Order: sequence, then C-alpha cells, then structure tokens
Amino acid sequence: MSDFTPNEMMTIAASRALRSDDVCFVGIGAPSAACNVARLTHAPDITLIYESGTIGTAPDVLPLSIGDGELCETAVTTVSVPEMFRYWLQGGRVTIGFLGAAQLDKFGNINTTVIGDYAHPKTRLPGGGGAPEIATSSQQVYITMAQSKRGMVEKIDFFTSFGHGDGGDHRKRLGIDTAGPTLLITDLAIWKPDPETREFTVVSLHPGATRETVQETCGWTVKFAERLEETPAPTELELKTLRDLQARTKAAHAGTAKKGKAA
Amino acid sequence: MSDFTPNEMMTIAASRALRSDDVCFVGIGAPSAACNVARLTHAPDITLIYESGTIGTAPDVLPLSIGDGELCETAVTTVSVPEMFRYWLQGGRVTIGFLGAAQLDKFGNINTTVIGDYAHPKTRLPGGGGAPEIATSSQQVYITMAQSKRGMVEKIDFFTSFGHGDGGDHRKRLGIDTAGPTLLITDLAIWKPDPETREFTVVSLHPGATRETVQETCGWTVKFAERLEETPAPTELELKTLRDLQARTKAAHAGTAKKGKAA
Amino acid sequence: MATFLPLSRAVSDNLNDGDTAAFEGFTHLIPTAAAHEAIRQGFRDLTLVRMTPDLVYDQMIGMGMANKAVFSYAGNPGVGLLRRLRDAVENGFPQPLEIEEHSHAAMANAYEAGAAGLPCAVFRGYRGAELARVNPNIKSIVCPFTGEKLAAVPALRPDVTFIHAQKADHKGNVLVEGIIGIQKEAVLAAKRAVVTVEEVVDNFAGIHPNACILPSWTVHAIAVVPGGSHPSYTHGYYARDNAAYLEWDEIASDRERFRAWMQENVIEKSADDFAGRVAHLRKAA
Amino acid sequence: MATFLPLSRAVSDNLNDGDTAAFEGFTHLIPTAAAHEAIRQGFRDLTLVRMTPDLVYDQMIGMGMANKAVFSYAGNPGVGLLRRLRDAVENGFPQPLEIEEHSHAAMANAYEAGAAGLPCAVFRGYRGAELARVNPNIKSIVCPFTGEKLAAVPALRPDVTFIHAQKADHKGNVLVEGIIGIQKEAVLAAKRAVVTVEEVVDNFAGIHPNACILPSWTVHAIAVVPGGSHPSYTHGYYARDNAAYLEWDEIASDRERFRAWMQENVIEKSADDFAGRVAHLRKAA
Repeated sequence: MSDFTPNEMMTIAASRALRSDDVCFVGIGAPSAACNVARLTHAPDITLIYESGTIGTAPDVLPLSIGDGELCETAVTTVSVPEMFRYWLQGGRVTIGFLGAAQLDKFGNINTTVIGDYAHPKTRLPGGGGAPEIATSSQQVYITMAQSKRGMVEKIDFFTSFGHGDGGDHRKRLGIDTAGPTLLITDLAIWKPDPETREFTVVSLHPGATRETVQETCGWTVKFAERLEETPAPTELELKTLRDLQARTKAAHAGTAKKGKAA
Repeated sequence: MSDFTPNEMMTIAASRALRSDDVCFVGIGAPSAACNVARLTHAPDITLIYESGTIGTAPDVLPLSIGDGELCETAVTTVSVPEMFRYWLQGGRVTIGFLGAAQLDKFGNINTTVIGDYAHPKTRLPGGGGAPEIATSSQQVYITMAQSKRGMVEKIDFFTSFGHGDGGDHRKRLGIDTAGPTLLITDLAIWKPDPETREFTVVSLHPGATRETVQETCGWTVKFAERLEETPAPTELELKTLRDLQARTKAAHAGTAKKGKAA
Repeated sequence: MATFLPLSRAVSDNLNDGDTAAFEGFTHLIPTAAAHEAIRQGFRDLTLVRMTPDLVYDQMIGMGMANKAVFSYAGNPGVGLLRRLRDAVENGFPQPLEIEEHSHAAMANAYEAGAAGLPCAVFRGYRGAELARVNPNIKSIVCPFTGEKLAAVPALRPDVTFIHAQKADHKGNVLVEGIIGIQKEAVLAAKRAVVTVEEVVDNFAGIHPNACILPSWTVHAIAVVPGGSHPSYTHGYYARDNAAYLEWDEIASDRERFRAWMQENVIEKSADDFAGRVAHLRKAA
Repeated sequence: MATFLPLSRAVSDNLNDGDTAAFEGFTHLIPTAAAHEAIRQGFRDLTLVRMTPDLVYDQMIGMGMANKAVFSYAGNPGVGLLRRLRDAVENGFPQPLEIEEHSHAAMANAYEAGAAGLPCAVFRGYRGAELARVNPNIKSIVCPFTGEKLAAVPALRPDVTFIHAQKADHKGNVLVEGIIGIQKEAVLAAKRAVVTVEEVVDNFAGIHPNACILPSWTVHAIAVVPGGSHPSYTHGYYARDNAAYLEWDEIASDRERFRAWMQENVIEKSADDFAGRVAHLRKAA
C-alpha cells in the first residue's frame, strides 16, 4: 500500500460511510470527493444530489462549484432550485446531508456565517446557503473537516445550522425529528455522538494519529470511546480512485484556462 | 350575410370581447370556441391557457377536454398543474377568466356544484374544478351561457364561485381586489354589471332578440340599459371561422372512432 | 428502488383494503389498466383521491369499492356527469359515498405540499366560495407580514399513488411528458407509488435535461402495460378515444348495463387487452 | 410583450436608482453582461437580491452601487469569500452595506411565493438556526391542522430581475435549460424582467414540451449578448471559466487593484466584448 495524506484518509473514511441506497445532498470540497469515491468504488448506485438541482449525477471530474455543467449533463434529471429544496430536501428524501464547517462544536453545531458578533463581524464568512435546512431535513448529517483549534471550538460564534444544540434531546425538544449529526470524519479520526449526551466521541483513530494529536488540534476536551479502533488504511483501489479523480479534475479545469493565465 | 344561430351569435359576441394582449384561462365549450375564434380572426396573438398546464396553445380543432393532446402539441410551453394554479393563475397573470355556469344569479355568482342541498343534493353536478380561484384571481371574469329560467335564477343553490356576492362592494369587503364578472354573454344579449349595484344589465340585444325573449328566459327581473344597442350580426369571416373550426373539430374527433362505433 | 412486476402483482403488493389511493392523471395518462386491475382484485373501503375523478373512479365507485372520494371536479371530461358517482351521492347506491370536495387550486397545492413534506398547503383561494363552509378541511392562516388571510388545506399523503407514464429505463427511472398534470407530486406525496408504462428503454440518452423524470428510488413498482391509459391517451403513443367517453355516458346511466359492461370489459379481461384497444388510435397520436 | 433592445437600452429602460434588483443565476447562466452594463451606467442605492451573490455583486458592491444585499450564500463559488462584500460589511467600504440574510431554502421559497403572487412563503426551515434571531423578516405560522410551527418569510418581489438564457425565438419567448436554478421564479416574481440571450432563433420547434420557457409576455426586454454570462457558463454554448473565478480572489483582495481592474475590464468595455471572452471556452461546453 502506498503512502497517503491525512486528507486522503479523511475523504476515503467518509466515502466508506456511504451506501448504494443512500441519497446524498453533497457540498463542495471533501464531501464531493468522498461521495464520488464511494460511487466509483463500493456504492455504484448511490444518488448524489447537488443543491443546484441535479439529481443522480455522476461526474467524471469533481465540480469546482455546486452548479458545474457536468453535474447536469450526467444527472438523471435536473430540477429547479425551489423544487430541490421543497420536494427533495424538505420532502425527507435525502438520507445523508454532507456538511463542512468553518467552526464546529462538540455537539455538531456549525458556524459558516461570521467570526465575531453578527452585526459587527470580525470576519464575514459566506453564510449558510443550504445548510440550515440540510441539517434538519436530511435523515442524517455527516460532517467532514480537517482538525484545528480554530475550527473545532468549545463555543461557536453563530449557530448557522443546528446539530444537537446543547446535547441530549435538544433536537427533539425543538420538534426536529431527524437524527442530525451522526458522524464526524476528520483528517485524524472518526467521531460518533454519545448515545446519551450526543457529544462527539472519537471511535477510531486514523493510522498514525494518536489521542494526543487529536486533542492538540481540537478546541474542546476530547472524549474517546472505551474501545478505540484504528481506521483501516486506504486500500490501493480507494487511493487510486481518489487520486485518479483528482488528476482528471485538475486536467479538466486547467483545460478551460487561457494560455498564459493561471488556472 | 348568412343565417346564424343564437349559439353562434353568443360565441362570436364573446370572441369580440377578447384582444391580442389578453391572457385567457379557457374552459371547455362555448368559452373555448370563442377564444379560438378570436385567435383566428382579430386577436392572433392572444394567449390561451387551459388548466391542464398548456400555455399559449393554438389548437387547429377544438379540444373535447381541457387536456387534449393538441393543446400541448401547439403550446408555447406545458407546465405542471400546481405551477399552473400558483404561478399563472394565482400570480395574477390571467387577464380574462372564462366561466360557464349551471346556475347563475344577477350578480354573477355561479353554481356548478349541486342542485338542492349540498349534503342531500337533488342533482350532484361535477363541481367547481378551477372556477373558485379563476373567479377571484383572474383580472376580469367573462361568463357565457345560453339563457334559461332554470339556469339564470334569483338565488343559486350553492356559491361555487363568487361573482359580486350581494352586489355593490361585496368583493372589496371580502378583500378580493380583482374586478370579477365584467361581462355576461348569452345567446340573446350582452350584459354588463351596473357600476354601482353590480347587477348584470342588458346593454346590447343580439339580432332578433327582444326585451321580452330575454325576460322570458331569465329567472330574475331583467334590468335594461337606457341606451340599448343591437349586437352587430356575425360577419362572414367570423361565421366562416367558427363553422370551419367546428367542422374540423367534428371530423377530427370522428377520426379516432372505431368503425361501427358511435363517435 | 423500483421493481418491474406484472401489473397484478404490482397492484396486490401495493394496494390494501381501506387504503387512501390516488389513481392520478389530468385527462392525459389516466392509469386505467391499474384501476381495472384493482377492480378485478376486489378491494374494499378505499378512499379515492383525485383532482378529476373520471371513468375509472365512476367504475370503482359503481362497483362498491369506495367509502369516500376526495376530488375537485367529478365530471366525464368533455361529456358531462359521472352517473355512478351521482348514484352513490344522491341515492347511496351501491353504498353511501362520503365526499371531501375541493377546488383544483386546493388539490394541486395539497399534493404539492404532500410532495414537499409539509403538513398543509397555503394559497390564496376559496374567497367567497361556499366549499369553505361545507368542508371542515378548509381553514385559513394569516400572513405574519401583511395580515392577509390565506386558505389552508391539509397536505395530501395517499397510501399509494398509481400513474401511467410513457416509459421507464431499465434502471426503473420513469419519464412523463406532455401534459404532466399532477403526477410527479402525486407520486412524491404517496407512501408507495406504482407506475404503468408503455415501454421500457435502455436509457434516456438525449432526453431534455429538465424533462419530468421520477428517479427509480421514488417508485415502488413498474408494470409494462401498452395502451394502459385507454380511453385516455399517451402523448407520443396513441390518441384519446373520444368515442369511449361518449359511450360511457350511456353505459353508466343504467345500473344493469353498467354491471354487464364491467363484467365483460373489466372482470373477464386482463392488462394484456389494453394494447388492442389503442391499435386504431396509434396513427392519430 | 418582450422588446428586443441593445443591452444599454434594456438596462436604462428597466433599472432605476433605488430599485430592488435581482441579477439571478445559480452558478450557471449568471447575467454578467447585464450587471456590467448597470455598473457602466452608474446606478446607486440599489437593494441587490440574489441567492448566491458572486463576482458581479462583489463588483457592484465594490463600486458603491448598493445600500443593501439580500442573499443566502455570499461566496466565490468553489473558491472562497467575496472580498469586496466583506470589506463593505466589515469596514463600511466604500459605503456601509445593510444585509438581510436567509438560507437557500428560504430564498427559493420566497422567490416561489413572489412568482405565485403570495405575500409570504411557508416552509419547514430555520429550526434551531440563529438567522431567525438576527433577521426580523423570519417569522412563523402554525399549521391549523397539526399545530406544527412552520417558518414564514416575505415573498421576494424585485422591481426588476435580470437573467441570462440560451435563446429567444423571434416572438420573444425565452428558453432556459440545464441548471435552471431560480430563474423562472425570479422573472415571474419581478415587476419587470430583462433577459440577455446567446442567440435568437426562428422558433423552438422540436423542443421538449416541458422545457422551461418564459412566454414573451412575461419578459420586458431581450438583449442578444453572446458570451453574456462569462465567467459563468451557458449550457450548450461554452464552459465555465474556472480560472477567472480563481483570479478574482486576488483582484478583489486589494481595493486599488479592484478599481483598476474594473476600469479596464468593465468601465472601458461594452457588451460586445463578451463574445471574445468565451471563444476559448466554446469547445469545452
């Protein structure tokens, strides 16, 4: 088996959590790569939905935006954005909503809106986009992000999308009947919510990661499962699939650049 | 000029009330014939909408149902039924809603639901279909029907769709901001609502019709305008257009019948 | 994930006595073959939902299969009344029929809300209309921004929806085109969906990207029944059998004649008979 | 009824200082040429509405044309942040920018409600989300049947909407295909609509019956601008210029560099320059 980077491990671990009968609402970046690696390996019939309206898409290269042309060209069908959010997301048809985060807390609450105060932000981030409803209308939410103390914090500055709130049955108390964040995959570990408190707990360390490296790159005091597993390293097939996909992506996107301009 | 029937006069008089920039929500029967005669004569750019979802249709023959294939084949576009009722009717884009009636009162209220009591009807009619919202969301409503004492009554058995209610500003009091019934065209006369009371008033008698024949075939005491006009008889072109349309329609619909079966 | 089944199996697997069932089609693509199969299998106590109940609901009601009908226009399209439905409402024959009556706008919005997973539909409707007095399922909400009173009706969520469509690909994705009516919403609003199709093709290559396609995983069973919407029509395949609609007006006007016709044309027939019924209509499509 | 006009006239006839304007496009079909024309004409005090304000709104905000932005995702798609928008929000440069921020679901529903002539949109949203605390235009209603609390936002009704589309026929009907986004709703929700198209064709014969077509009478002006959505793309015509999106991140990061780029690439250019910008992208479409 070849060497691999923590980011590759993250993407591949996330891809393993997906099944052929899943219907995934896919965000750009690591979620998109993970979903497409799953499709190209063990989950050929997985349905990938991008919020631009493409349903059942099978891109040969990773899109740079959620509305790239190839998403439409390879989709089973492409619907309007209101239909996407009404019939497909709100209709409860999405099994896995895949979210990234600028800031994440231990209960899976996410901030992608502002750093600092909302009215007078230190940093204005892009905002929630589809996330507030992806987080509550998808049957489950998977989160992927690279670990850092700046990103994984004790207290997020803004609740862009709701995870388990203050933990426990907080979702239920708000009348939210979906499962919420059930999986967090970082570049170092696999985390699952504690069945009672809903606090994310490390259940598996990626090869090379340790309790110490996980704690050093996380802003809250990390809980570890009693039986801590080691994430199986990427297989040759997984790694080749991911790298080929990324190489095709790079070549395709460079191909649209004008000569002499940076792509 | 040839002879013509009262029904032909009714259809042609209705067609004259339509303009090229009208957007008509068309019902089956006399409204459909009137709209298509208008399109084939003085209003070539009129937009005809049938509630099955066809927008800007131009059928060569009259449809037997509101969802005939030719309506779709000749349409600018065909949309879903929810979109039809939400974006196109409720959106306020229809200038003329064309309605028929089983029972009509002098304020343009219409019953197509039941004769007798709703819970224990003497005759169960088909019901309102699109009419309740056509009557209130169209900018104006035109009504066509052949006169009869059974059809034009002092008091309708059921308010399927609202015209001017009890008259006067009743629409306004209900918060309905569209004009409602502004024209009634029967086989004998053209009627318009009185500007104050909103009671339908005869403004023009068709050739051969008299105050007496109008009153004899109407269940309420008829008001006549001070200056009563005579409806111009159908022109050769109008009559030929209508009759050709009806002949094409008959031939086309007979053409789908099996040999030996009645069409 | 859609399974390809013979129609008899598709119906028996997905319809139960007491179900709320929608056999949808707006003039075009009426799922007659599926309704006839349901009649042959003799289901009881159904709540039948449809914007435009026509011949097939007249037939099911006349056969005593329905306790209740939810509808917005109960006519024989282009012809007149539905005589078996009238007999049930006016005379309780062959059994009483409860009705829940709406406008088209309300039904369309209610299916849309069902597809959208909402508990109710909100629209501007029923203003001055008396249905709001006789139907307790018509309520209102107030816009929190303008204070306008808007109509509200419960979302429609049938136990099972049957539709007819042009074609499926062999993965089980379903294409509906032409007058698409309320079919997509009726399928997405339902707990289970059964589709009859004219044919199965390898794939939908070349189809318009925004065509109305129901992905395989939104459909439970697909049965191939050429001609399955007769006497309605299938855009691109065969024309509407207008004569049959006119003929129905006579058949349904008499209780005995109705039973005899049903025996001969439905009970003793099968889904395989539909192809022959549209043979003379194919040129006209 | 749509009138064919040069883009400069289509913009000057339909956009006014102080308008609420939407230049819509969801990654695909972004009406860049129309936005650049608006920049050249120097409108002020605009309220800019869009689900995904991207480069063109970054440009308009950076040029001091907007008082307010209504949006749900203010990013450079696939790249990162919008640096001119950030500068306005964080530092009030070149002028303060009021923001009304929603989720995508809310904006999509709000446009839909605008197209449907409703005062507000009702959906299941914002549960547990903090935008509901900071945006007074997020309220709720209670379902009269189930008691469920649902989110409500005001309908969007722009004074004018600009979109880019594939083609018009010479009657002025407009065809949009591929990722159709929110364009139909944004046009139907607006008081006036302006469309730039790649080309004009005789008619849409052979097009799918359920393709997304805006009838001529729903559009006020059409301007033919080949390449008019660059650096976005037009399905069937040319590919997305991904390099330009990456490049923008650098340009917009510096106030001076931004002004210089705008001067050279927008102020001193015209709608005719767009065709050349997509020449190298046509093969890839």
